[in-house]
Amino acid sequence: MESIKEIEAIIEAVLFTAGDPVPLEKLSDIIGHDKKTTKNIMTDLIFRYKNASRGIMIREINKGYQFCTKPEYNDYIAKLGQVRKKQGLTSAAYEVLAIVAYNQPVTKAYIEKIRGVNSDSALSTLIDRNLIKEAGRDDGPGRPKLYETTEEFLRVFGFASIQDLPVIQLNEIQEVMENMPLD
Amino acid sequence: MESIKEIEAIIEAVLFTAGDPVPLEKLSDIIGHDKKTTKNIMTDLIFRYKNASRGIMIREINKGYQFCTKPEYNDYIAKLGQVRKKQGLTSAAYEVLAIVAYNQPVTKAYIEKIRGVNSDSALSTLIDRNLIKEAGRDDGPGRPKLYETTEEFLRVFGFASIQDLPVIQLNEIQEVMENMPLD
Amino acid sequence: MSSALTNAYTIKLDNFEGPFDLLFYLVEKNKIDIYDIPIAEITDQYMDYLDAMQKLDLEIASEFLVMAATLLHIKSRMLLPAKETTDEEEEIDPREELILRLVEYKKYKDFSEYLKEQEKDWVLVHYKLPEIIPDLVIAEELDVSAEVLRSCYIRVMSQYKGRMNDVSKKMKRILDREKVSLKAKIREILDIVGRGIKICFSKLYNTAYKSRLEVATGFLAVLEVAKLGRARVEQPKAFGEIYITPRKDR
Repeated sequence: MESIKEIEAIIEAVLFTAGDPVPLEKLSDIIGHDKKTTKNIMTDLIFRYKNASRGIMIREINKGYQFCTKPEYNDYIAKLGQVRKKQGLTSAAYEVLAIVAYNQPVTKAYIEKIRGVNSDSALSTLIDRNLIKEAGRDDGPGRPKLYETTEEFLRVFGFASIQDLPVIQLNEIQEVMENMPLD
Repeated sequence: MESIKEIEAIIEAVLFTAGDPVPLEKLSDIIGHDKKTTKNIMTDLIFRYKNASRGIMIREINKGYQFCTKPEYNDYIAKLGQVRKKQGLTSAAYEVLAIVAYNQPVTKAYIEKIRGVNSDSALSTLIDRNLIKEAGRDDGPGRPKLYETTEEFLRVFGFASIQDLPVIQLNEIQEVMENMPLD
Repeated sequence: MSSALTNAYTIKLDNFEGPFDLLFYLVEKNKIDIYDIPIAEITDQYMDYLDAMQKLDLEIASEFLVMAATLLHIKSRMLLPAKETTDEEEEIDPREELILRLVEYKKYKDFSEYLKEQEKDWVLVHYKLPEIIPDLVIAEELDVSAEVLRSCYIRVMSQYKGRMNDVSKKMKRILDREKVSLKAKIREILDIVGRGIKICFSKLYNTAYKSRLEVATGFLAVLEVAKLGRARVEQPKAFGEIYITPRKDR
C-alpha cells in the first residue's frame, strides 16, 4: 500500500494529465481507496495547495477535481500570449474619425453618404481603439445608432474639448473643390 | 520584488498553463529576472520536483521548460482511459530518424545513400508523426529539400536538445562519405 | 545446390530494410569482424538469400540486385592476383568502400535501437494540453495630429461636394439634351413638306401631347420654313387652323 505522500503524488500526476475534472469515483478507483477516504485526502490536499506558495490549486467541480492556476497569477500567465501590436489608423479610419469629430453625434448612414463607401470596418476599428463610441440613437426612421468621439480621442489629439477642433471655413472646402478635376 | 517562493509559484502557474515548452527567454521575461538567474532558478526547481514526492516534474526541451508526469505513475494515469496508444514506428522509420537526427539538416539523397534504399515512405511517416520537418532547401544542384528533427522528437525520445544526443564517432566515415558521389 | 538452399532457409526470410540491412544481418549471424569480411562467403550467402526470395516468388527490390553486382565485382577483384603497384600508389583493398559504408550504416542502426529504448522510457511520461491564452494586444500610441484631422475632413468633404457637383452637372447635360432645338424642328418640317404632304399645324404640334416649348418652337420652325420658301402657310380664320402646303416649284 502506498504512503499518503505517494498517493498525493499519484493524484497530482492524474489530475495534471486529465485536464478536465476527474470524478471522485474515478479518483478513488485509481488510488485504490474508498470514496470517503479519497474525499478526505482531497479536502486535505485542496487546503494545502491553497495555502502553500504554489501556482496551482485544486478546484472541486461537480463532484470532481481539477487543477487550475491561482487567480493572482493571471497577469503573469497573460504574458504567455502572443503580443500583438495594434496598427496605426488607416486613411479610411482617419476619414471616418474626421467626419464623426466635425459632425457628432452622427449616424453610419451619414458617414457613408459623405464617403460614398461602406464604413463598417473603419467604424469598428475606431470603436476598438476607443476613439469613438455609441451615443444613443437618432430619432429618424429605424432609429439608427449615433456615434461621437471619446475622452480618449481628446487625449490623443491633445484637445481640451470638442470646441478645440481646428476651425474649417466653408470656402476652404470650396477651394479644394475648384482645384479638383471634376470628371 | 517577489520572493523566491513567489517566483516559483509564478513559474508553476505559467508552465501549467502553457502546456508546451516555455522558452527560457520568455520565462525570464515573465518573472522579471535575467536569463542566467532564471536558468539557475529552473535548474534548482527541476532538481526539487524530481526529488520531492510529487507526481509531476519539469523537463528541459529545446531551451524551454515543460511539466510532465513522472514515469512511475504511468499505470495510474492509464486508468484515466484517455491516453492514446501510438502505433510504433517501422525499423525503416527509426533508421531514417537516426540519420536525420545526426546530420540535420539533411537531404533525402544523403539518407538514401547511407541506407542504400529508397526512403520516401519512412520520411513521410516521420513528417506525419511530426518527428521531422522540412528545413528549407540545400544550395546544391536541384536545390533538394532539407529535413531536421522537431521539438516533438526531443519530447518523445527524452532529449533536452539536439546537443544532448549520445556521441557516435563518425569522423572516419564522414570523410569517405564526402568523397563519394551522391547520385 | 542443396547446401545453398539449406543456407538460404537458415536466413530468416524477413523484410530487410535494404541491402545493408541484409549484409549486416549476415555479418552478425556469422560473427564476422566487420573490418575483415570474408567477401566470398558473404557474397555466396547474399546470393542464396536472393535465390530463396526468387523461389518464393518474392519481389526483389532493385537495390538488392545492385548490391549483388557490387559484391560479385569485389569478389572477382579479390580473386585476381594483386597488380604490381608503384610506390606512390598503395594497394587499395577492394572491400574498403563497402566496409566503411557498412560501418556507417551500423552506427545509425545502433542509434535507432537506442531511440527505441529511449522511447520505451519516455512513453510513460504524460503531458497536459496547452490552455488557450488570449493574445496580449498592445495598442501603440497613435501618431495623430489635429492638423491631419482637419485636412482629412477638408479632403473628404471636398470629395463629397465634388461628387454632388458632378451629379448636378450630369443632370444639366441630360436636361440640355432634352431641350427643344429649333434646328431639329425645322428639319422635321422640311422632311414632311419635302415629301409633298400638306398638313395641319395642330396635327404636328398640339399642346395635348407636346410640351408648350415644343409647340412654340414648332411654330417658329414653320415660320422659318415659310421664309425659306419651302412651304406656304395659311391661316384662313383668326386663331383658326394653320395649313402648311409644300411648294414643289422651289
